[in-house]
Amino acid sequence: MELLVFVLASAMVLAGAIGVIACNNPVHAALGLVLTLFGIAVHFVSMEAHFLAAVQVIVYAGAIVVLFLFVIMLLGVDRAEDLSVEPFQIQRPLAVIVGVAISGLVIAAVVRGRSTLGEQLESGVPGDDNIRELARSLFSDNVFAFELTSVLLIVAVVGTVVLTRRQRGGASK
Amino acid sequence: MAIDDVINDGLGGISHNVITGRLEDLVNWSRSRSSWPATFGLACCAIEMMASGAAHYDIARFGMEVFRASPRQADIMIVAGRVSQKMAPVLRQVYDQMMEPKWVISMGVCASSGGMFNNYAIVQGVDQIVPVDVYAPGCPPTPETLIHAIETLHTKIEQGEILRRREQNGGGAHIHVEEIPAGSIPVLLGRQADG
Amino acid sequence: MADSPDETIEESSEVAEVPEPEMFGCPMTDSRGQLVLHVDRDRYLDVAKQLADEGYAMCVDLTAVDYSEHMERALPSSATAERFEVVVNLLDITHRRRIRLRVQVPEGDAKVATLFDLHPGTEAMEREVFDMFGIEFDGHPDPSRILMPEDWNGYPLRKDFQVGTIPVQFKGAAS
Amino acid sequence: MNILHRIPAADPLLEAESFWWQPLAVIGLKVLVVFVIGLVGTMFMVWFERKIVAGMQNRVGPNKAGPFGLLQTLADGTKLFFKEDLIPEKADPFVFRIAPFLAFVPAFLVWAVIPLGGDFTNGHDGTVTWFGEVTRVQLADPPIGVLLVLAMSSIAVYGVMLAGWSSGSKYPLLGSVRASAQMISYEAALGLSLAAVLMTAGTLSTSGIVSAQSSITNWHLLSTGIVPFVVFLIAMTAELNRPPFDLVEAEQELVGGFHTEYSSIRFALFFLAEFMNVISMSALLVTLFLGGPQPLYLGGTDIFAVLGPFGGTAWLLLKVFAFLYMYVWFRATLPRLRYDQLMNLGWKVLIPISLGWFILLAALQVARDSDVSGLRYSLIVAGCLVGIALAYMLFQAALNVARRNRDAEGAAY
Amino acid sequence: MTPTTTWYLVLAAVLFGVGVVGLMIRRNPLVMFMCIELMLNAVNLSFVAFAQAFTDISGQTAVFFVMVVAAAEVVVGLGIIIAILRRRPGATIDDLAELKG
Amino acid sequence: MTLISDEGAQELRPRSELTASELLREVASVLRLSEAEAAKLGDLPEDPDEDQTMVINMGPSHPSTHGVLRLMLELQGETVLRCKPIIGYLHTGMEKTGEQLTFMQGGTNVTRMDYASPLNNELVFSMATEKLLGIDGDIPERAQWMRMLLSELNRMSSHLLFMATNGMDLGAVSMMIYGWREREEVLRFFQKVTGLRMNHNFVRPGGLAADLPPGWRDDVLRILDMLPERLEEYDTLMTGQPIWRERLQGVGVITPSEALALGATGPILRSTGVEWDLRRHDPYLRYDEVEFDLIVGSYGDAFDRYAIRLNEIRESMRIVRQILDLMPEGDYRIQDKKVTPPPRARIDESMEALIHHFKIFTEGFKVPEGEVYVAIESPRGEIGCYIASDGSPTPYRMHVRAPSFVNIQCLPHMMRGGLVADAVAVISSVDPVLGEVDR
Repeated sequence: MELLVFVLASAMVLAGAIGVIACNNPVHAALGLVLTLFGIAVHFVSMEAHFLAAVQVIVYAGAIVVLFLFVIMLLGVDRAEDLSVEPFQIQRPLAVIVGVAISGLVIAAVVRGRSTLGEQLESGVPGDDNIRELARSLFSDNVFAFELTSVLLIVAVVGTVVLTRRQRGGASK
Repeated sequence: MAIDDVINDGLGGISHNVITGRLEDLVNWSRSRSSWPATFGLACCAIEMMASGAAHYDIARFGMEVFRASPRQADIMIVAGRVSQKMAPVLRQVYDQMMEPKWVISMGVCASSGGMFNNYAIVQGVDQIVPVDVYAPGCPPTPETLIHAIETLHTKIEQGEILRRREQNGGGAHIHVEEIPAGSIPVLLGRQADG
Repeated sequence: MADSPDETIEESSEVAEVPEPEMFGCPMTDSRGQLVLHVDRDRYLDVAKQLADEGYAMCVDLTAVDYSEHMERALPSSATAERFEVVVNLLDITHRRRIRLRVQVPEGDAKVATLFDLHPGTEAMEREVFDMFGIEFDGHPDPSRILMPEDWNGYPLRKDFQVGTIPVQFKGAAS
Repeated sequence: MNILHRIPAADPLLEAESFWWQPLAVIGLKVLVVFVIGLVGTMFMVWFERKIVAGMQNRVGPNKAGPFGLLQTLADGTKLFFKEDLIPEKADPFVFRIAPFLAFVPAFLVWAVIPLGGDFTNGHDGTVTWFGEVTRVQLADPPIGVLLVLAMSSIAVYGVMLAGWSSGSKYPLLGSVRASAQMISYEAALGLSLAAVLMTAGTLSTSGIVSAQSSITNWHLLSTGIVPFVVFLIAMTAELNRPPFDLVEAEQELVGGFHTEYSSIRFALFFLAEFMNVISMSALLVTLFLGGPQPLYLGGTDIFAVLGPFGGTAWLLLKVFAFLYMYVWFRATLPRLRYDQLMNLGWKVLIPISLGWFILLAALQVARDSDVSGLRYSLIVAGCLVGIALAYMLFQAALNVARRNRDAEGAAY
Repeated sequence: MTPTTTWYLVLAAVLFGVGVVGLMIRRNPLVMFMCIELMLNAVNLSFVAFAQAFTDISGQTAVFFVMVVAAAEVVVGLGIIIAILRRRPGATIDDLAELKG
Repeated sequence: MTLISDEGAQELRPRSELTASELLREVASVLRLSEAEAAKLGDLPEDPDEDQTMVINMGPSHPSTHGVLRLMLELQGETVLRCKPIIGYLHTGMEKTGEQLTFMQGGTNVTRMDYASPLNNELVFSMATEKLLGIDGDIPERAQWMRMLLSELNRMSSHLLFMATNGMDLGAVSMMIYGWREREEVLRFFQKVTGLRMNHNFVRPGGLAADLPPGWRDDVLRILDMLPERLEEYDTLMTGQPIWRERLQGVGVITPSEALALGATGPILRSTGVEWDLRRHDPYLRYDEVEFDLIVGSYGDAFDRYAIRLNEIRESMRIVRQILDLMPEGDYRIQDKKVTPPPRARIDESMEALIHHFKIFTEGFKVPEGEVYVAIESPRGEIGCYIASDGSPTPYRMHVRAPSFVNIQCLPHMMRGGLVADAVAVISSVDPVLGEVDR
């Protein structure tokens, strides 16, 4: 059962990821991203990070990707990008090599060091308690970081508003 | 309403019970009970068409108050009023945008035959452009007349007769309308003796 | 431009004759109690402007008549009967009076100055006249057909345009 | 050994010692029943709306399909099912096909976490015993139940958005941009008013929330001070694209909005999803604020007690029904808001109000938790109110400045 | 056979690699952004896996922060993209050199 | 759903195809401003930003364009930058057909123009014919009062129709039904009097087609008793409703000078504060003998136009009540052998009457040469009829000055800078009837 969930979710994650990098159309790529995000949310659930799973869906799928789609529609850049034309011949094979190399390195490290992880996942803190504990961690140990992120968000919002503000009445500017 | 009526009404036209009834009957029944008209009003008749949706006549009884603005979701096009030469291509386009199965009611004499406007501007009968299933007479037809036309159409739909005939003669969306290139018609050379 | 206001004005039988009527130098007649000003094509805009200053600030109606089958109509002698006539109805809201301008437009050169700059509300009416009679309006900002399809042949309200049934000019609709 | 064991409290069934066919059968049965009831309820809702609107307009409403027109929706559905289906030439075929399901599935999934009944009286935790198994009258009770609903409603945006985009024509695109902007804006107000409930209840699980509302004074409608309820109601109406917020499908403006190009069964799915959402969100509202299946004691007695284990269900239905009627009422009477008014209402009214109220409630909660005396308690309240008032004035001032700037620039038109 | 932490970490590594590849081969700025999201998610996944393995909630806390930062980043990034694409429709990432000022 | 019916130069052209001066000129034409005034707007042509604007078609088959009006809107986001109405989709050639029909038959032609207030159309045509015949002073009293009664009732039914469609366009679906419900009551009375619900051809040169049926007074009283209470309902449902006000107030504003320059009449002109109603300022029939108030707005916005129409229903009811009191006995048509067919009863008795009857309905009556323009106040504004006669039984030229045709020119003005939703409210508040726009 767990195996089944893991395999299915991993398939979702990887299929979505491949979709993101292989789809011509940005909208399809965004849909691929949603698939990946869902797969990861499933993984979160099976690792008992329920709250994070929900937040993953709400924030990532519900807000970030919607924002992506919004921008795509707003700008009308939804025409397909021609993937067959590549200005730098070497770039693509190189990219694949680098990607595989990075993955390989990390995998190797993980496999080598797996003994420290312990083979069996322990049953974590269940249910509501997980959320409570997360909250405690957020609002006690990391409260400064938490406040900083809120400042960051505000700065980001203000910055974006300034960036995208349309200059009306060219005479004054 | 007696309770018997309610019970007997049941599935309306379907005489079989649920188990032995044919699927085709059910489909025809549903098509006749739920035929959504397209919002396509042209002239005077459109006013009467809307009036037939209002409190006194209420075509909602036939499940028809769902006037669909998008032709994709509409089943019946009620051509309500005179069709001008300028409107004709638009009308045909709306018809083409409707999905099969679709039906056309030509409402009023102007739509049916040009009516009293036998002149340059009006298409003499909308059946030159789209295949018409039911003609409603009158100028404009009263809501009662329109409801009668609708009921007539419903009966025809329920019998499946129209669709069968269309299949035979390739009617419906497959009907071909001859295209007359604009500009090739000698319209202004001299005046005919009898106007 | 009315050179001889003294001449008798032919009028239809029932209307009482108005002695030497004239306004801004244009012959003026009375049609069933309504003021009619017969304006020369060249002075048309000018007179309309003067009338607007007089208070006739609103142009209620602008239309035309094709008199090709009724050339012998009653006109003041100073006006030459032409095939087309542009008819403009002006209204003075403050003094509650109306006046009508009739402008003769020859068939060969069916052109009139536009009233658009004076009365923007004539935009659609002038287009309609152009559409129906083929009379062009000089300086009109958007001289295109308004009621008939763009590729229509002929001007329907001309008398030589037959009324009768015409086959559907069906252009086909791309979907 | 089973992953289901690791989803604690999702359903007491899953913690049973012998996990064999009985729990599975009960789960399967529940899924089936909820699905069927959901579908039938939706069909009933469509009929209900058409009949009630007709009644309010002095009309009769559907009465030819089946007794009292009850089968009208069936006829509509069957007809749509057998209608020609078309994917427009300019459409993006893949997305066009998938969009209706993206709208439909989340609408159904919300049902999974709504407590549909059960015994919550006298401090019971809402479990019932069926076929010898202890279970809840609820498909699943994850610890993050309410968040799941939020997640689903944020997924529902995709259906609308992608439908409009993939149709490849202008009106649907306009409709879908409107829809997604609207749904995203109101999500914030929805979440904030929800937070007030969560804070009062102290749990995210829906059954927990219901348990917390043991008597009418504990109903979150009252215990959170009505404001979150009102905000939630408005935000929910907007989220559902129901009148007076039905800009998305404003026929008079955008023909059919995002589903203009849809026909046949795909359109039916959108149609179903809309009504399904109305019912499920009403159920959520009842769960959050009106005690869900909790009975209302009239003169000390629970009038549905005779129904035994289904008494709670009867109460839930009754409460949901009231809201369904309210929605129909809205549709029949209210004119539609304009797009910018809708946005103003969401961003400049609802979000500040729900945020301010949330802060107030939080302060009160803290005060209560730390057992402060009456004087300090009222000082805290006063301080909060002053703070909120100041923030509100600042906000208004900012709005005024913005308006003045806009007026100055507005000459650009 | 049940999945262990290693499995999750391997999956995260692969996902990260895919993100890297995408970032390098795609030229549409929006899609590149998505690839960055992929990489961030890979990291999130490993964080949660570690949190699970060591029964320490700080891993999940970190994920929470990553999400917030990702949201902020997307907002600003998309803002920049909008500003640029408005002036130069159809710009690819190579044209973004104009940011150099 | 995108409409592909190419009308060439009649359409709004995309900015990319226009040079700045062309755009200016086009703006001038579309906005119906003189070019000099348009130049003052200045900023418009400078801001082409082609990729940020989108041209959409509203109509001719669109639920809120009141028939077959087609609007091309250039949008930036949801803001309307430019708008151009394209009409003619209902062009019926009525003016041409009018030249073929005798003066006797003409009524049946003109009545189909403004199908929301057919009796006013017949009335203006009949009055123009009477003026040409020179019998406009001899119309019997009762006929005049009857004409007023019908005209006012028709005004009520037309404004009720407006209430319905206006409500519908703004999303108040029930209002739609309520408006029709009340209108239906008025139509019943018409049906009783004229035999038809619409397109009556009841008002004819020389009088009316028939006398009022027995019991008409009770029927009218029933309507008058029923309506006030229903109008109060409208007030609750719409006038006092905050969303309704939000949607209409300040939308589609037009100033008095603009309205006058564009030739707008009726509720549009009155909404700007200009007192101009032909019933008061150029009285015809017996309007100078009844008391009624002119309803005048002050902001020139859509709400004013709504309120004016609502209150005009009340004023019409007031007029109708006075008509009930003042209605004299007498003949309902002029006894002039030339224009009046003999009564039905005499046809059975007298051969001459039969011949007379036959001739009047086949050949018609000859109308002396001349030309007149007669205008009355229809629910939409000044409806005028210009008839030129060459002395034959058919008009040589029959032209109707349709209020909607002129009023519709205000649309681009009113919509500019508004939202798409406002566009709908604006169209609705102008209340055009496409039958009379396109004729």
